[in-house]
Amino acid sequence: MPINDWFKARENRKYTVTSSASGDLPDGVWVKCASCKHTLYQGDLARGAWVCPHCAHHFEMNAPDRVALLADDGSFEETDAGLTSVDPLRFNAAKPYTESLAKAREKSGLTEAIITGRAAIGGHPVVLGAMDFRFIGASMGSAVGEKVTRAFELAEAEQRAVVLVTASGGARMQEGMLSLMQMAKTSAAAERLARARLPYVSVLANPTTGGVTASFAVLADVVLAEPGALVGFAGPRLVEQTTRQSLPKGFQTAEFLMEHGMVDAVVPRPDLTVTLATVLDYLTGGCVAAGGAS
Amino acid sequence: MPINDWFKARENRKYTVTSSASGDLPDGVWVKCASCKHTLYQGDLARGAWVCPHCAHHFEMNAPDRVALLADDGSFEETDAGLTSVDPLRFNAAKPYTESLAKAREKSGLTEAIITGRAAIGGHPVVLGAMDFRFIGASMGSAVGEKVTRAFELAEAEQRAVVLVTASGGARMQEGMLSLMQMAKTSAAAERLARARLPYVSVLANPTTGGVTASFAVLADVVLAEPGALVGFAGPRLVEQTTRQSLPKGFQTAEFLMEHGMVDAVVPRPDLTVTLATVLDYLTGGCVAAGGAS
Amino acid sequence: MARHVMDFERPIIELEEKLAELKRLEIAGMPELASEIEGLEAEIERLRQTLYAALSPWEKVQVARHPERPKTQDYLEMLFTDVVELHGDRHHGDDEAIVAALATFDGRRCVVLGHRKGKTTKENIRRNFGSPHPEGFRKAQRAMKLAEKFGLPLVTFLDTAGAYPGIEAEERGQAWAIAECLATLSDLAVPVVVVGIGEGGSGGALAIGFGDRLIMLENAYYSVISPEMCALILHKDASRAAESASCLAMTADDLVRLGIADEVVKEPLGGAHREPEVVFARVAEAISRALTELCGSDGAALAEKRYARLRAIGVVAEGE
Amino acid sequence: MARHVMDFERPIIELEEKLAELKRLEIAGMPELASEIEGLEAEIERLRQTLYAALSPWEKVQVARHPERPKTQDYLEMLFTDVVELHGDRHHGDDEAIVAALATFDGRRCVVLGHRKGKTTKENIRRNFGSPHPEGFRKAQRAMKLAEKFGLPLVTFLDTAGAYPGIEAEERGQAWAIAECLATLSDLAVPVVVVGIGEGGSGGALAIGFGDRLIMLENAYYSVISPEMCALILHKDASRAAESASCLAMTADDLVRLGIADEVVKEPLGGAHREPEVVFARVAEAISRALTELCGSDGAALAEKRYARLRAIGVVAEGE
Ligand SMILES: [Zn+2]
Ligand SMILES: [Zn+2]
Repeated sequence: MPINDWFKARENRKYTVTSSASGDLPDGVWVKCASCKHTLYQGDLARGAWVCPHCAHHFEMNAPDRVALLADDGSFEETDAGLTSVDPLRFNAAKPYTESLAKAREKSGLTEAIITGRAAIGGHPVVLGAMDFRFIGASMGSAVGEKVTRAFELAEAEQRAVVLVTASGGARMQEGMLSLMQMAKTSAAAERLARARLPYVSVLANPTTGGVTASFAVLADVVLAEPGALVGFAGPRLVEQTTRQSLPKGFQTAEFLMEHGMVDAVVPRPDLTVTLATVLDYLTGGCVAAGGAS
Repeated sequence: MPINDWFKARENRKYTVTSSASGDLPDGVWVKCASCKHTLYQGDLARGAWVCPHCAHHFEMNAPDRVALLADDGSFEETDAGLTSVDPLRFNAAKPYTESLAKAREKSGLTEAIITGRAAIGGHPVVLGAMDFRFIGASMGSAVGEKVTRAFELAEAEQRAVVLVTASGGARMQEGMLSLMQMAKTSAAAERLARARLPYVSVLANPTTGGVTASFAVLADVVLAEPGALVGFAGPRLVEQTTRQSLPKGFQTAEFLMEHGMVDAVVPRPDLTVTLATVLDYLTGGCVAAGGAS
Repeated sequence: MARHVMDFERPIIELEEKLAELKRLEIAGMPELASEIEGLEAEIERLRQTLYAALSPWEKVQVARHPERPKTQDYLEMLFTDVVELHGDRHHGDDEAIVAALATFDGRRCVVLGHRKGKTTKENIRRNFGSPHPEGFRKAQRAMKLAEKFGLPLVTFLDTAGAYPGIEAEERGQAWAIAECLATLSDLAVPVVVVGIGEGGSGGALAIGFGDRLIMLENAYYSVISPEMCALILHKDASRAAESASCLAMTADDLVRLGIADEVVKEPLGGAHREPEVVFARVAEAISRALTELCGSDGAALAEKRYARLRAIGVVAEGE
Repeated sequence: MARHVMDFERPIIELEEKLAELKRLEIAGMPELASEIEGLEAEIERLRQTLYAALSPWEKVQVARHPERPKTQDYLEMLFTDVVELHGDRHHGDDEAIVAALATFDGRRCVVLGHRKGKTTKENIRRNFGSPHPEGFRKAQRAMKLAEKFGLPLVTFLDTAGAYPGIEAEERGQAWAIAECLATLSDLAVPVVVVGIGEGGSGGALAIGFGDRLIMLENAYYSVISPEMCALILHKDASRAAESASCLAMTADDLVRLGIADEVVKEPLGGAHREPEVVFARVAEAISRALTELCGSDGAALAEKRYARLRAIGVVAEGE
């Protein structure tokens, strides 16, 4: 499923400032928590990993903040920073794709919807990736697919673990079938890392839907999710329209998915870094020479 | 789960003659079909693979008849015929186990609840096994477990496929934990055959419950079941008593299980031999050198 | 025969109806109509050439969705023998929207997968109009692994509007089921031949929709999103689907151009449903060629090549 | 403290109550009771030795089921650190009757599995009194594979009356889920240490209940069938469970004798619930020894040895 629901996702976002991204907010700006309605000083929020101190609502985080939160100090070394989307289909419906790209770059200060790089988490060498919803709903086109694929390949080459924080409206329709095929490509890369018995941990952040959920995001050895994150294949609006049923309470939240057996744990953001480090301790701390044939 | 339900299974049996076994019935005896109530000439029934010509009800079949039905003419060569149960626990509640064994042997003319041997099916070399419900409800004790395990090992040694026709009330409680452990032992043997990429096809006949279902019976590459066969873990009476709910229509029938995704196909007995032969054609007819790592 | 009429062929149908009427009148005693009839027939033929021979992407989508178009089960029946259907995902149910079978193609033992639409309303309800639930994908994954275990080539037929976006589908992990199919398929150590026969709707098609060869029927489509949904998102107006269809590069020819599909099987003028036998023969020939080329290879090499093939898909710029 | 009283310990409890009364009277001003109190205390101690030191199999079952008996979660908490619970089967749900976790034992990274009963009624309802559904076994199987993939030893704790015999459990393939656990566990290329801490009910226990070492608590049982069910089948009378318990060879000592269990961990007089700390220490010591012995081996060798071990279980005659 494509990004047909980032409208919905946008509605679900619980901040009220135009841009969600922490990086965008000059110190001194006030933000209203959409969950508890408290007005918060954005500087405090940023220092608190964008979790509301009153109700623990998890604001979305942009990719640079994510990297800063998770990577050991000074350990991050970006890879493929210059790899960007082009416009292979000369897509021009409603507005030219090139224009969307330019706008996304300007708005986010990023070259694409994902940042990847070498890093350490709790001392473990990893390849770390974080998606950024500000960049065309963090939809997956050729560039995102290529960067994710290279992240897996780099990890295999350097015997690192992979940690990916996802957030995405799905496939990037402006690249048509090239975009859909990135689902297969990234899944193939994840599968090869698995065969090499290297650890892969994913963190599903709000919102992760469509082609990203239905490919590399859920193929991790351990799948974590952030509290309240919307995670699914089809977005809630489409499900509602298709089935003409009202959705169950908490439908497609991280907690709902855990109850349905889909994620290993829902981890509050203040615990995320240490949880990742601990999980990596395990997945790299086996005492037995790999001998299974599976 | 042990043979706690062969009472129930016995009730479910749809013939009215004391002994179900075709071999027991002298030619000239009449049998009443419990499904359509037609009175049938047993000689006709036996020639028709024990399927009611009026309503297609599948009577139970004993192990020798099963072998005769499935193995290519003259191909069957029994293995481990002399392997029998002993009474390791000196089990003596209600009636001594040794007495049950003696009676079962006398009644069935068999040494144990399963016959195994080399055979050909549609020209394919197989190890064929058939269980016989007359023998203490075809419960699995050490001897059944050992014969099943040897069947898998023989197949691996001689590069044969395995075909097993199951019918069982479960584990043989008179052998206590030795009997429960046969579930692990037979499953381990099935797993080793799978690793050797040799085909295993099972046929679930009425009734297959308890420890046999929950071990080797369902670990086949292709799981077939006979129409109307009762197949499950816990027997229906236990489920009813535990849950105090009335059971859904057709609960635990082969058809019910297929609907719930558990068996590959429900195959009427007249088609069984050719279906097995065809499936074996496939599982031995690949064009590509095995290369996968799974 | 109440043939389903697609919007864009309405002018032809109208002329055909007029022609039929003229013919009735002629037979009824108006032989003077003969030349008019002849003229009309020529006109119809010209119109047909004009309309059918240059279908727009959106018109192709109509053809791909034509209810009389040959379906997975037709290919299974016409091209294969000794079919043994394998049911169920061993976890939850048997999804009739996807068929899995052991089937023999020209003496070659295969595993076949395909989206299965119904031919009647009743069938379509049972098969959810060919839109799978997670158990369908899990059945498919099981069949893939069986194929790999026993060295059987996999042939798949794509014909779905997409994976079903329902409540239960989400509850049972639609995304997880699709992702696991993708991972399994990507590394499967047997030949995988994919045939796009009708609709190729997004992740639901992709789950069984890539491999070592992708053969597309001329009017089949394969798209990241349905044109309607794309129009809804871009223009807030689903009726502008025709525009979206043109933008999405979703036709068979587009896919070849993008390096995703390997070949296009020509359809009879007007679509596969007009002369299904011709289509069966051509598809058989294409599958045969693909299997012959692939079946000699060793499994690991096939998987390696498949990865290289996937790896090359995508267009990016590399700055710095 | 409203301690749960088992039938067979009622005589002790009665004397203890009498003793308490005498002590109250003594304090209240009847010092002449001192010698009687002393005598009663000695009698209680003698009775305790007699009753507790030679429990019948059926009495052991009572102890194994004692609501205050230490449970899987207690061992997880007391013996392990850095616990990260892993939820869900990735298909249907998260069965609270089985816990799966990454956990560290004395610096050693492990995967832990265990049946999880509740301590309160509310907990017990959520955890279905420790009787798993198929999703519990599938979660367990997933955890086993994770352990194997990353070379982590597996430690499991058995405490279940059995797999749940319910309608939905059957619909979701209870037998299939258990069988797949058995197959996976049998060939798992990492050390597997099993600890029987309470009830070991049939297939539901076995699914996570065999490996390279089986450590049984003195009063834990492990049985092919519950004594009650066995009595119901044999005598049509569940109340004759004590007789069945004696026939089924289900105690820790029986299991060692039969070559199924490796060692018995002694419990404090009266049962593990009387001095849990002592039990934790002894179990820790046994696990530690087992892991130390096993963790040097290579995975394939472990699986091979495990097969040989299983292969040897069973007693048959070989005639002809
Ligand atoms: Zn708040
Ligand atoms: Zn009948």
